[in-house]
Amino acid sequence: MSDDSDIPLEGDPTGGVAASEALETAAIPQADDVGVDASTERKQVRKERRQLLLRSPGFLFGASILIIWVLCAAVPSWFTKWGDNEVVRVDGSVIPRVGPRADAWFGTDKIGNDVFARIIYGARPVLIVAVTAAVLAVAAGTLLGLTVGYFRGWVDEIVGRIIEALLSIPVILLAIMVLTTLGRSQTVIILTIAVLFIPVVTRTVRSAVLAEAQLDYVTSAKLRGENSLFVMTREILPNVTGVAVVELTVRIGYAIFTVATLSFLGLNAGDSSAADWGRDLGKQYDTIQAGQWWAAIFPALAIALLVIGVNLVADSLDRVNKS
Amino acid sequence: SDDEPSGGGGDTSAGGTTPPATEPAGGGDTTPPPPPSSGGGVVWANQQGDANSGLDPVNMLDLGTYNVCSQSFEYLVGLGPDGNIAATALATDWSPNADGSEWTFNLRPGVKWQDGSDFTSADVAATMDRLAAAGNAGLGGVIEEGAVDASDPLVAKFTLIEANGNFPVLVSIFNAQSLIAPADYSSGTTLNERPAGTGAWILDSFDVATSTAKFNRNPNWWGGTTPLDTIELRGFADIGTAVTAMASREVDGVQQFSVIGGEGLLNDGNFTVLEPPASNHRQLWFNWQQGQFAGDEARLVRQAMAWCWDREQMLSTLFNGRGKIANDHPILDSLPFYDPDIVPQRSRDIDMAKSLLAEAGVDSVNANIESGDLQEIPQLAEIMKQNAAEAGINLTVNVQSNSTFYGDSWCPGPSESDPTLPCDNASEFGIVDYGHRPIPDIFLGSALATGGVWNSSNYANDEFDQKLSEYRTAVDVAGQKAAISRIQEIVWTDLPASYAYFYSFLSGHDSSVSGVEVTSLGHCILSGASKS
Amino acid sequence: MTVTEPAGIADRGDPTTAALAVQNLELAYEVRGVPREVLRDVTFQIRPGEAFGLVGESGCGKSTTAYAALRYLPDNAVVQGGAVLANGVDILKMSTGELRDFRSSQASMVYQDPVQAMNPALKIGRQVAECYQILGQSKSEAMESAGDALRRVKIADPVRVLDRYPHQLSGGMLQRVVIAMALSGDPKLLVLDEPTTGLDATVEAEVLDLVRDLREETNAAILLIAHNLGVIRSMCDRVGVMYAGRIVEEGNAQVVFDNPEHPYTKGLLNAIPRSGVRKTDRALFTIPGNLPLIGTPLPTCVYVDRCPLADDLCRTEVPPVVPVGDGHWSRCHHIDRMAQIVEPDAQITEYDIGTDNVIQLNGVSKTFRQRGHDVPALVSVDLGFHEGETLGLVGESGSGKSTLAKTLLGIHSPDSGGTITLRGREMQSKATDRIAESTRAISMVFQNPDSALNRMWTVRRILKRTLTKLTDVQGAEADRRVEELAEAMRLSPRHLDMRPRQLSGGLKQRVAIARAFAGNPDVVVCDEPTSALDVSVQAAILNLLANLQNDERTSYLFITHDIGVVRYLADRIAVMYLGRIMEIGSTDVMFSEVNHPYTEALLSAVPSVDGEAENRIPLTGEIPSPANPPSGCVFHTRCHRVIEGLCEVTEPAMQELSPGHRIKCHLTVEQLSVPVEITEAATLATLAD
Amino acid sequence: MLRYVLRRLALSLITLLILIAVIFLLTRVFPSDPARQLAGPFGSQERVDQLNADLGLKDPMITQFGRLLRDVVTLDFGESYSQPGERVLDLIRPRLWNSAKLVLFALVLTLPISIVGGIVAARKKDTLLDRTIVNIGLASSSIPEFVSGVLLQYVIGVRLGWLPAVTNIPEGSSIITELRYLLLPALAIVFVYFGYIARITRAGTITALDADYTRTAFMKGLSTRSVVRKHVLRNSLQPTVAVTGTQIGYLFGGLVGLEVVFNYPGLGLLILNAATAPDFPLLQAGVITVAIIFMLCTLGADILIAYMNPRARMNIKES
Ligand SMILES: Nc1ncnc2c1ncn2[C@@H]1O[C@H](COP(=O)(O)OP(=O)(O)OP(=O)(O)O)[C@@H](O)[C@H]1O
Ligand SMILES: Nc1ncnc2c1ncn2[C@@H]1O[C@H](COP(=O)(O)OP(=O)(O)OP(=O)(O)O)[C@@H](O)[C@H]1O
Ligand SMILES: [Mg+2]
Ligand SMILES: [Mg+2]
Repeated sequence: MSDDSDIPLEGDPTGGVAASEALETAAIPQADDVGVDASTERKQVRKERRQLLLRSPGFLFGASILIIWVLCAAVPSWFTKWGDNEVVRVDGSVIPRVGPRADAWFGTDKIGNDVFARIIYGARPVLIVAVTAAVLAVAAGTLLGLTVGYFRGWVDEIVGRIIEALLSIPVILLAIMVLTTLGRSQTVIILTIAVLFIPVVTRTVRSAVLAEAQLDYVTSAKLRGENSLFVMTREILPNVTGVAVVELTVRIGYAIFTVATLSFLGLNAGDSSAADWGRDLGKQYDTIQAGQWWAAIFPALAIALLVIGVNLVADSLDRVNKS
Repeated sequence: SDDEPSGGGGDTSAGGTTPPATEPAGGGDTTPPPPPSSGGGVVWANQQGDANSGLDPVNMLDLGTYNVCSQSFEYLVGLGPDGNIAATALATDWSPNADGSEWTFNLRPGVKWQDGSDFTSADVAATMDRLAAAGNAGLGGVIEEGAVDASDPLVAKFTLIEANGNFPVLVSIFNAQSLIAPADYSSGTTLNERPAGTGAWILDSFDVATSTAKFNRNPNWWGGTTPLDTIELRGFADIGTAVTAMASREVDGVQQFSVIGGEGLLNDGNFTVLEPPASNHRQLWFNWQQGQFAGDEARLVRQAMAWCWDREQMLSTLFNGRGKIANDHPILDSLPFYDPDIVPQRSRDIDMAKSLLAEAGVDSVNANIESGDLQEIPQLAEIMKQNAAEAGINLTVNVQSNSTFYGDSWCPGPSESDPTLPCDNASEFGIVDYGHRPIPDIFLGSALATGGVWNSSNYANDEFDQKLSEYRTAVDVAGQKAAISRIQEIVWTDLPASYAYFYSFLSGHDSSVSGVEVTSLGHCILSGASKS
Repeated sequence: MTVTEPAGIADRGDPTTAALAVQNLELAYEVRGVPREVLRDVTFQIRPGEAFGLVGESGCGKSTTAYAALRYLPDNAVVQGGAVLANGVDILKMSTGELRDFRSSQASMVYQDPVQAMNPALKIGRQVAECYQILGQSKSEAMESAGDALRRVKIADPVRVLDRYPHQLSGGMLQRVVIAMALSGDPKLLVLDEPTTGLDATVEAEVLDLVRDLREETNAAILLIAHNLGVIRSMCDRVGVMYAGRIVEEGNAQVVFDNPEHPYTKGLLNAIPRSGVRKTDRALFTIPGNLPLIGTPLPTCVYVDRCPLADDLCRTEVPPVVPVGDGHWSRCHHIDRMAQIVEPDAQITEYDIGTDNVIQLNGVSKTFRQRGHDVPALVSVDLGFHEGETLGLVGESGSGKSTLAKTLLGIHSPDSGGTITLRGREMQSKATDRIAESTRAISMVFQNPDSALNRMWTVRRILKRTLTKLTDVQGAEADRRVEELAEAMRLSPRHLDMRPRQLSGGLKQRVAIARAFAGNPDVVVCDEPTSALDVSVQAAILNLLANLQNDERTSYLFITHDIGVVRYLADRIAVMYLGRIMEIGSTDVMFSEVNHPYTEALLSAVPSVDGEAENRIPLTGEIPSPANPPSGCVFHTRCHRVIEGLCEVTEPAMQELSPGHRIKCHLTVEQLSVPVEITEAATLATLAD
Repeated sequence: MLRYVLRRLALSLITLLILIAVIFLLTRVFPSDPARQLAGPFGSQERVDQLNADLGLKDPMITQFGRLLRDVVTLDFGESYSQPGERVLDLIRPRLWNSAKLVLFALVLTLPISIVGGIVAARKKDTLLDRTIVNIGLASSSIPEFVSGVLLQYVIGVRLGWLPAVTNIPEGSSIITELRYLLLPALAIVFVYFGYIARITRAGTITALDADYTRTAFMKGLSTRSVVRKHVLRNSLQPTVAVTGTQIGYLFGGLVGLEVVFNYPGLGLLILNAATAPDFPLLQAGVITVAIIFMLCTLGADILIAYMNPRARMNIKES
């Protein structure tokens, strides 16, 4: 499709979230001459939304997963007595490559680290990188989308072409190119992912802005002599933040996906011995074939669980947003 | 995986027991008549070759390519049944002049190139010139271009730059690049461009993408008829997948595997493990020239670190114990000139480490361990990190792609101003791999001697150089031992690099295959193999 | 809630012979797990050949009734009781197969928005032919029949149309196609749910003519739903007035509209400007409050909250069905008190219109560039507004009304050459370049208040921002002004802290008007400000506009499709066609003297609730594309008074018929006074390429 | 229609041009020195200079860019740096073919089940079945393909031993054998795309089912089946086609992780290796190949959509 439809163009399985759902005709009570207080009114709407969320099993499940991972990232020591770089010793001797057992719930890896501890400690890097990158991408993409969507014209045309060009290459390939070019530090990785996500965010926000800019309140603002900055940031922006928030959750999911892939390919930064799901999976997956599945399968499951959690939350938010 | 440092030629006496000089070399019939052809073919899991060098024998650097090229090309000096050098290849016998500065090799008569032309000493001369020009690690400083007198087609007479008692090893299978190629084969030509060796196998096809080579029997091979009709060396980017392929018998043999991930094979009753003698090790180098580990001042820090290593843990974790503990020098204890008493064995002693640090006036050390992503090295680095942590030494593991590692961290290139620093700006601390050599000359000469091409420590010690030279020119074990003993001591004390273990090279095949010989440099000699 | 069968209903005979008999239908929509009542005890019958109209405010359940009549209900609909009989068979009990047969051969439906009703991916031919294939015809036979069907709905070139995709046809044409499909099975029942909403009055008239003709031809029973009471009156034999899911009055359409016997019906009728009433005559009648939400329990009279006659009886007892003769009945306790509901008095008798032009447009043209060619949407328009005057602007869709408004506002910049002056001083063409004074002087009320108000802003913020931006009033003073403004718009202070979403359509439009007046403008442009609103709300808005104008002496440029509205509100009327003003004159003159042939046709197209049936002058063919307007007089291709050899060659100049009344036509007053002969010749819809 | 295709093609070419410029800029700011890379660490400076001259690496940027464009047009990217003597195109061709095999196989598996799944979910909207399909889809498509690849490899390949755990396909194997080898990685792709495509299809179908024209069709007296077949699908599958078009493009180059896991010599792995080598001609050519394939696939999808929906032919201006 060549128009600005909301069809996601990149390899973004979570993009489907944004696909149109039939709108539920939820009658929002309107106050006319009936005496309803405005603020209770709004609270009511919010409360209904919250209840809708809390009643959705998908949201509850996703949110619980997220809470657990966030806790792991914040205070890993609550969950495990082993450090991420500490080999499990039983009676003083190391026990590398043993399967799940009482003193190592998820078994131990190639050098005898506790896989469970690695999983717990691995939540932090992926969350930090993915969330930061997604936030940056959404912030920048929203600004860019706002600008080009509002001004249109040749800038839009050019930016649109560049976006389309960038979107025609899988993010992971571009990331590989950039990271091998610029070297891999945490900052470079975060910025790379952020920059590579900007086109999608821009496109999403831009089409939302295009729809908004056609509305008469924008015309009205221009007619009373508001400058462009005001119209963009005060009039339009608040109306596209909903879109941006959903986009943010979706992007976080996809950023985790990307971070994990890059780590898996060994393209991540920092101490290579630090716990990191993608890298641990990359380091250990060759042992699967010798039947030592635990050191690879648990990080794989951790990645899967986290992305599922984020996507369930994103999906529920999107649904509630639309209803 | 790249195996750059292991690419150099070996030196001298195989296994250390053989006197360096002449060897009884039966005329042209050292090869036993092959068993009656059973026909068929085998598929071998081979390390995917480094695409950078292609199948160029002179420039190859990895085990995968060694194995492919050595199926078609042959060495002057081959592999004996005891794992040492023997006249099983193109030279039937060899002898030095009195002071060991000239070596005369008699060539096997009747050997033909696969394209039909005769093999002569001109081919040997041309190959040696190419090796000299390319700066072959084994032959560098030993011969120059034009070193071979080829006036007699069946005699190759080498004139060395200086006397060398171990010269035949340098033109043997233990100097992997010294494969003899035709005279008109220029440097950069690859086997798949011009498949013309003297060996048992003729290259049929080579798939660059997968690095898979297929060979057919050479019907005119001087060694007779191979039992097998064809062989295929299938490229695997990764040892893990090769092991899987072996475990599920998608292949008949595997060039190399590691203990980690290879337990399945080690416990497989229908799998024959081949474990050739090996001085494989990891050199944990410190930059002697710059950085926090440089020079005499940091000796105590380096020693403190060496006292941290839990060598037992490394060997048992990384190799299931298949290997030997090393004592911070690269001399294997089975060598005849090894001196067991000169320095005490280092083992994990955190108190010692701490007191050394205190003595050095250092309260904390923060450093990177640079390493390539090769075999167990990343795990080794992690163990080192953990071992050192207790002594207050914070190491950060930095695993890079191999090309980045070798190019940027290990040996970024010679210093423009100071030719004695061939690896200027090497990282201050890192792990590099050294493959098997029958003698430690490369480990000493290239990696530690002043100006050595792989001297990532940028180590420069006149006494060391002096002792090395004494060792090289020594004509008997006593002389060699006198020099080596001091070298052991110097390296143990100075610690331009730490050495924690020697590990075994593991190769193997399905038990239905027999007659396979392997070297610790990855050669799988299949000319005598058959499959039942 | 059981209701005794009212005598008036019993009159109508046997439900088993009715084409459609809806009996005591109770229906609810399940929303968030709760069934919410929508239809309450709906009962009516349509005899074969009869046309029954259903009217009522938006959301009262008309469409739901229509869908129930064909059992096409959304998944969340729950029929809680009653029956829907078609020829005596309860369609609610039919099997799927029977239902399919019923739909293919007995009943059909036509609804609003023909563009959406056609599958965009398939050619017209295939879609029409499909109806005949269902009836058992072969592919080629069906295609033949499809051609005939299009001919039947008076499409001039059926063969070409069959080969078109829906997006290549105009709305009017598509609605004909939809009707053709509906007629394929010679249905005995035809349900039309607002079939002409969204179409131009001229096109609407044609489509209605067509339906009328077809009805005679087929003798099908018709259930017609329309917002426009005039349409119902001109089309239907009987009408049912629905409120909150209940029919509150039913009877002969003319009788009901002339003598409504339910307060709601009366309210609806009084709310529309009719019988030539002007703002100077009286204010419009308004119905206070809103339709209750679906699911609201309404145990007594459903209309009680908004009824001027409501008393305790109404709040405690369900009103009975009161027959008032001849099948006309009403559900009201107080039929006897109907006369108490009187039309409001004139609030303003004297409109003070200045003589100076506040704003003057001279030779203003606007040409859009689109896909490489020019689209002249405005051609040399001269127009002036007097102080305190309402200038009504009418014309078919696409005639350039909005373009004119936007050009005036500076949203579009006009072609060079023309000038727009504010009190004699020329204004910059772009709004952003205009000085503050010009910006303040002109403001706008948009058609759709949902779009016009920022959803995220509170009403207070919307008003305050405009106020502080356009005037010197700041700070606490501004807050006070905002409250005054709100009060003037009859918004309560409570509303100020709400966001638009929480307001009803009417309230939103009041906010929009308040905003337009915040800067104390000289001219307010109103582009169809009430067309998205129900008549009851529209009346309130029109009253408000009229009052404001009187207080503030503001000029309006009032764009509308509704002739009744423009006649009520406007002091002068300008008629546009293809970007040109074809006629302009004071409202009185426009409706009493001869008109431009185009105006003549436009006016005759409007069905009136008052039933003053006039000869309709058909406006054949489609409006030409402004990109290549016809030569000579641009209207000559559709003109019923065209002078061969002159009109297609020479563009007429503006001629002044009487002071202030000008037309762009070659004809003289005498020629224009000759009544046109309406030939019965079928008006064919042609494909304009 | 022809005009539409031509216009659409022109737009693609512009996009491609921009993309080539982006790739060019990216590869030109690589900090390493290609000539040194080629000459090897011990190569002489003369040789490095010679290479610089031969490869034109010191020419003005614009000249180099022009050369790259010429290379794209002639489909000749010269020799690989990392594998001297090999034409880049010859390196890419077999990889392209491998990727194509895997992608097509995966699509053949994915499309039918996900489209049917999506339609069923839409028809049974808000039932347990619908929610099951949607949630399974959401979960499975959340998992990166190399993760599901590893899981499948372990469970099916290693544990159960039903299928080969790696894709070292013996040369000259029959189609069946080849597909057997490709089945595991293909299943990993199915995992990711089932949910994705099913959700898109579901949304499209719900929109189409709710559309007025569907109501028209029902009112004609058509059975649910014919309504769905004749009226709904044609419209509801348009997003599916669009998404499939773009996804094919991504699958050709974006499966790096999966190709690593299964040791499958596809384009992604080639590009990864070219980037780490680094081998500019190969890298550029590889990425441009992926881009061209992407363009072709989206072009194909757009043409298909234009065929399905005549209105889409008019909308090109908006893109
Ligand atoms: N599927 C549905 N679920 C819930 N509520 C619905 C549904 N369809 C319609 N409604 C509500 O039911 C009420 C009656 O709707 P209906 O469409 O019958 O009204 P109407 O009289 O046709 O209005 P209009 O004149 O605007 O077309 C409205 O309040 C509407 O919002
Ligand atoms: N931005 C634009 N670009 C190109 N053409 C336009 C533009 N805006 C309007 N037009 C064209 O100008 C003509 C007049 O449009 P305009 O919106 O002024 O009509 P209108 O009388 O307001 O119609 P309606 O009653 O439907 O609102 C139409 O043919 C329209 O297609
Ligand atoms: Mg309706
Ligand atoms: Mg308009």
